[in-house]
Amino acid sequence: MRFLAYILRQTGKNLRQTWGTQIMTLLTVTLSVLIFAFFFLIYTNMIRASERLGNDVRLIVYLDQEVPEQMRPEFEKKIRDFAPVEKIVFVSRTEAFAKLSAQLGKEKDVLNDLGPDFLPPSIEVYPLKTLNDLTKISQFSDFLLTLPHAAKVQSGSDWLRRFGYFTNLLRVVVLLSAGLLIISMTFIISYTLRLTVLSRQGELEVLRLLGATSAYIRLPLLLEGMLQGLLGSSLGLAALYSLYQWIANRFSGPGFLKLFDITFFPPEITAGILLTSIVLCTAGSLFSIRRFIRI
Amino acid sequence: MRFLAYILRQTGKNLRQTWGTQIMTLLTVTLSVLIFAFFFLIYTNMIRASERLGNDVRLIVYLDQEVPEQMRPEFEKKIRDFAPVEKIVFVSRTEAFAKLSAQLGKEKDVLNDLGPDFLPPSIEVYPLKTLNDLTKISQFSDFLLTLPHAAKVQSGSDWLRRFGYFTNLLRVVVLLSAGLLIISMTFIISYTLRLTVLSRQGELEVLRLLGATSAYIRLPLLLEGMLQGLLGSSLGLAALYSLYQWIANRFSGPGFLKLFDITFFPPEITAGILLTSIVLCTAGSLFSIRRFIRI
Amino acid sequence: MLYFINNYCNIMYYSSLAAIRRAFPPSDKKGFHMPRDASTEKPLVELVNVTKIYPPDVVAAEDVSLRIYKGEILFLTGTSGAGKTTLIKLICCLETPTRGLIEVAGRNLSRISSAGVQRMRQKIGVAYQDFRLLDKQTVLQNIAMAMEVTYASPKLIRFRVEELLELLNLSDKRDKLAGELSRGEQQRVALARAAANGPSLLLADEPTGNLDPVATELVINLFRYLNERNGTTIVVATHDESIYADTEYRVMSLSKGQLSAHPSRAPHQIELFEA
Amino acid sequence: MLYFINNYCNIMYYSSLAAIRRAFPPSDKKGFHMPRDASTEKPLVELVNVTKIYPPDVVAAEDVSLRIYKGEILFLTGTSGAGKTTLIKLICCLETPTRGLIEVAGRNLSRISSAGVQRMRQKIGVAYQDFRLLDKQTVLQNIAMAMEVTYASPKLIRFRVEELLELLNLSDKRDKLAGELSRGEQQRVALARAAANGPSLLLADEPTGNLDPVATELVINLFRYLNERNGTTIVVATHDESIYADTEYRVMSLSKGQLSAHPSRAPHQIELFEA
Ligand SMILES: Nc1ncnc2c1ncn2[C@@H]1O[C@H](COP(=O)(O)OP(=O)(O)OP(=O)(O)O)[C@@H](O)[C@H]1O
Ligand SMILES: Nc1ncnc2c1ncn2[C@@H]1O[C@H](COP(=O)(O)OP(=O)(O)OP(=O)(O)O)[C@@H](O)[C@H]1O
Ligand SMILES: [Mg+2]
Ligand SMILES: [Mg+2]
Repeated sequence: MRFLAYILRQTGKNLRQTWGTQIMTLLTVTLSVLIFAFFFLIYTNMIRASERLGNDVRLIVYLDQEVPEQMRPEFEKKIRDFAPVEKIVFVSRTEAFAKLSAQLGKEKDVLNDLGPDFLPPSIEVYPLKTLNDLTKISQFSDFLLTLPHAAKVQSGSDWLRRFGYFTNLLRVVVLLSAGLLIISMTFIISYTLRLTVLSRQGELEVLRLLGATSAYIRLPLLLEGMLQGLLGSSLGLAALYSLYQWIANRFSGPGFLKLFDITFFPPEITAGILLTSIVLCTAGSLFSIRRFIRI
Repeated sequence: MRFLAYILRQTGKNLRQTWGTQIMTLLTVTLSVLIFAFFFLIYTNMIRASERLGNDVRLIVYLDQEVPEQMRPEFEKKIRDFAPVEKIVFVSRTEAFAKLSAQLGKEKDVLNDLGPDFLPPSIEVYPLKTLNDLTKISQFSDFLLTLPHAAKVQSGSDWLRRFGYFTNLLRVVVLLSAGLLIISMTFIISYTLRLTVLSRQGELEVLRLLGATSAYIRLPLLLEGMLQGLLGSSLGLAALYSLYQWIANRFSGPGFLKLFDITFFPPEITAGILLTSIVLCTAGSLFSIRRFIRI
Repeated sequence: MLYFINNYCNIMYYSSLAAIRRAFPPSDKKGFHMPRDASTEKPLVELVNVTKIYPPDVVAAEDVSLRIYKGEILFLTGTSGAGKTTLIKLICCLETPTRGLIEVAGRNLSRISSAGVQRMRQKIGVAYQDFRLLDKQTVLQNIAMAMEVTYASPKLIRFRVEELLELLNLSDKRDKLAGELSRGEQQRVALARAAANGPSLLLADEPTGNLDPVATELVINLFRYLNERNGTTIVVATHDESIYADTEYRVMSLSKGQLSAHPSRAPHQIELFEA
Repeated sequence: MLYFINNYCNIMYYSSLAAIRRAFPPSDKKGFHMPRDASTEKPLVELVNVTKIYPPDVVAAEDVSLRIYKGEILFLTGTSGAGKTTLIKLICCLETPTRGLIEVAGRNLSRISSAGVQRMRQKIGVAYQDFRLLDKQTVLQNIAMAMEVTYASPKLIRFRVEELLELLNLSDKRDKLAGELSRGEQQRVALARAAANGPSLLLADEPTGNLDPVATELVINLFRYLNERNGTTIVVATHDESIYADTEYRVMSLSKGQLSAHPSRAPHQIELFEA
C-alpha cells in the first residue's frame, strides 16, 4: 500500500518538477506517431490505389472484320494460352456504335452523319490483376496484334504509363520523405533521451547514493513512459485523423475519381500503433536510466 | 597577433573537446539543409511542371459543318472576345483525316474502310497560359459550345482533371510532409541548442568568472558556427545532388515524359542556401550563449 | 506492526533531542563507549589488507586493515590526499577495492548484489565531502529523500526533518533551495540527510570544513547524541584538530594510503584497536 | 613592450618562490603592512552602507561600510550564514547590492559596463568556496584558463602553473583531471587559479576548509608572499581560528550581515580601520 502510494506520489512529483522536459517529450512522441502513421497511411492507400488500377486495365483489339460466333472459342483459347485472363468480351460493329452513342448521351447527334458501321469491331480483354506491370502488358498487347484480323491494339498504355510514371514519382517522393523523416526522428529521439538523462542525472545519482531500490527508481519512470506513450500516440493519431478528414473532404471528387479514394486505418491498426508507442516509450525511459542502475 | 592565435587555438580546443556534440550538430545542419532543399526542389519542379501543363491545354470544337474561309475571322473575334487566346487553328475534314493517319503511322490501314470524310471538322483553340484553372476552362468550353454549328467541345478535361487531381494530391502530400519536417527540424534545432548550452554551460560560466571578454568567448563560437554552417550545408547539398542524379537517371523516360523532367537548382540558389545556413548557424551559436553574456 | 513501533520510538527520541541539546555540553564526554573485546565480538566494518589503486598509478589505500566495532566513534585523520575519502567510499561501496576484503555487517562487499548494496546503503548515512545535494530542491526535500527511499511515512519524515533542522540551527531554511544556501548551511543539510534515516553507521567526510566553532559544536553534539541513544557507529574523516585533539575516541591516521594510530595517541590505546 | 617587461618580471619573481618558501617560516610575520592614513589614500575597495537582501527576505549584508587599502591583508570571520561569501561576491560583481555604493579601484560597480566588469575580474583573483573548477579538464588547463583570458603567452602560463603547483605541493597532479582530485587538492587548485594572473586583489573564500595544517601553512605562506612581493591586497573569509588567532593583520567579523571589528581585537585597532 505505502509502496504504491510512494510510487504514485513520486511519479506525480517527477511530472511536476520536470514539466518542461515532459511536454517536449510528449510532443516528440506525438510528432513521431503522427509522422509514421502519416506515411503508413499514404503507403497503404497507394497500394490500394494500384490494386484498383489493376482492375481497370483492359486491352482492346480492333479487328478489320467481325469474328463469327463459332470462331470465338478458338480466339479465346489462343488468348488464354498466352496469359491468364479474367474476361474476354467480343464487340461487334453494331454493339460498338450503340455503346458510343450511349456514352455520348445527348450529344449523339454528332454520329448522325456516320453510318452505324463506321466503328470497327473489337475484342475487349480483361487480364487478371496479377498482370499489373507495364512491360508485361505491352508484351501481351504485342501478342494480341498477332491474332488473325487484328488491326490495332489499344492497351491504354499511354494513360497507364503516365499514371505509372506518376505513382512511381509519388512513391519516390514518399519514400524519400519517409527516409528523411526516419533520420530526423532518430535524431529527435536520441536528443530527447540525452536531455532526459541530463535532466535526471543529478537526482538519480543521489537516489542511488541514498540506497533507493531499482523498483523505487524504475517504477515511476515506467509509469511516466507509459503515460507519455499513451497520450503522445493518442494526440498523434487524433491529429492524423483531422488531417485525413480535411483531405477526404477536399478530395471527395466525382465518381470517376473513386480510384483515388483514401481510407483511414481500421481499428486494429490504430490499436496496434497505440500499443507499440506505449511499449517503445516505456522501453525508452528504461533505456535512459540504464546507466544508473547497476546490473 | 596573439589575440588571433588565441582565438584559433581556442576554436581548435573546443572542436576537439566537444567533438561528439559537434558531429551531432553537423549532422543536424546537414539534415536540415537536405530536407529543406529537397522540398524546395520538389516545389520548384512542381511549379515548372504545371507551367508546362498550361502549354498543353487545347480545346477542340467539333463542328457539324465546315467553316468557310471568309467566316473564320468572325469566329476568331467571337472567341477572342470571350477569353484571351494564344492561337486558333481551323481544321477541315481532310486535314483531320490526314492528321489522324499521320498519327497512326504504320497502322493507318485501320482507316481504309472509312472515307476521308468520317471525321468532323473542328476548331482548335489554344488559350493563354493564364487560363490554367479547371472551372475557367469548363466555362470557356461551355461558351464554345454556343458557337454556330458547334456539335461538341473536347476540352481534355478528363485527362486534365485526373492530372490536376494528382498534382493536387501530390501537392498536399508534399506540403504536409514539409510541414511535419519543419516541425521536426524545429525540434531538432531547439534540442541541439539546448544540448550545446548544457555542454558548454560549465565552461562559459567559469570563463565569465575569470574575466574573459565577450570577444574571447564569442569569436571561437562564431568561427565554429560558420564552420558548421559551411560544412553542414555543403554535405546536405551534396547528398541532395546525389539523390537528384539517381532520380534523374531512373526517370529519364521517353520523350513524351519531358513534361515531368526535373532539374537541379541553378548555382545562385545553391550559393544562397550555403550562405543562409552559414548565417543561421552563426546566429544560432550566438543565441545559444546569449544568456552567458551580460548585455 | 513492528515497523510502527519502531517509528513511534524514533519520534519519541527525536522529540527529546532539542532538550537534550542543552543537556550535553560539549565538554561533557561521558558518552564514550569502550569497544568490546576484539576476540569475542564481530566488528560492524572490517577491512582486511585493502588496497585501492586509481588507474593508472595513484595509490589511495595500501594494505589497510581496520575493524570498526558497533557503537564506536572513530576519527580518521591524514593530510590532504592521504586517502580518507577513498576509505569511506570503499565502505559504502562507491568504489571497489583493487585487492583485499571488505565486510560490512558480516557481508562481503565483493559478493553483494546490486539490490543488496542498496539495502545496505539505506542503513548507512554518508555525509559526502562535496555534499551531493540537489541544488534545485528545497532543504526539506533533500533531507526527506533519504527517508523516502525506505518508504517512511510522510508524517514521520516531516517530524524528523524538523527536529534535525532545529538541532543544526537551520529551521528558518527549511523551504529554501539547497543551491541558495551558504556552504556552511549546505554542509549541515548534508549531515542532516545522512542522519535522517537513523542509520546504524554514519560516515561523515570532513563534516566541519565550512563550519564555525559554534556550528561545529552542534555537529559534535549530534554525533554524540546519535551514538549514545541509538548506538550509531560513527566514522569522521577530518583535519580539524579541535574536534579530536583531546577526545577519548579512537583516532586513526592515514598517510599516503597507509593507516596507523594517530601519533598523539598513547601506544596502549593503539593496541586495543588494531586487529 | 611594457607587456613583455611585466611578463619577464613575473617570471623572475615566480622562479624565486620555491626558494622563498623556505625563507618564510610561518611564524615570521615581518611582512605586515601598516595601512596608510585613511584620509590621504584612496582605498582599493570601498563599501558604503551596502545592504544585500536576497529575495524575499534574507538579509545577507546590512549597512556594511568597509575600506580595504592597497597592500592590506584582511580576515573576514563570522558564523556560517553571516554573509562572508555574499560580501566577496559583491566585491567581484557576482551579486549587485540592494542598496549602497561599492567602489573597486575607484570605479563605481553600479555604473560599470559589462566589458568593464570583465576587465576588472582579470585583475581580481577569486578562490570560490565551492571552487568552480571544471571537473573534466586537467589541473593544468584549469589554472591556465585564468591566464589565457588575458592572452598571456603559453610559455609564461606553463611556467607559472608549474611554480604555483610546486608551491602548493601539487606538482604530481598537474595532468590529472580536476574531478578526480581529493577535495583538499581541488581547494589548492582553486587557490592556484586565483593567484595565477598575479592579481592586485585576491579574494579567498574559506581557503583552508578542506586542508590539513601543513597544507594550510603552504597557503598562508603563499598569501604572505604575494602580499609582500607583489603588494597584492588579500581578503580571506574564514572560520579557521588557527589562521587569524594571533595575526597582526586586520580581522573583521560579520554577524547576521552586520560588520564589526573582531571581538578579540583591541579597540584602538578597530578605530584605525573603520571608516
Ligand atoms: N543565492 C542566494 N539566494 C538566497 N539566499 C542566499 C543566497 N546566497 C546566500 N543566501 C543566504 O544569505 C545568507 C548569507 O550567505 P553567505 O553565503 O554570504 O554566508 P557565509 O557567511 O558565506 O556562510 P558560510 O560560512 O556558511 O559560507 C545565508 O543565510 C544564505 O542562506
Ligand atoms: N576518482 C579518482 N580518480 C583518480 N584518482 C583519485 C580519485 N579520487 C581520488 N584520487 C586520488 O587518490 C588520492 C586520495 O584521495 P582521497 O580523496 O581519498 O583523499 P583525502 O584523504 O580524502 O583528501 P582530502 O583531505 O583532500 O579530501 C588523492 O591523491 C587523489 O588525487
Ligand atoms: Mg577527502
Ligand atoms: Mg560562505
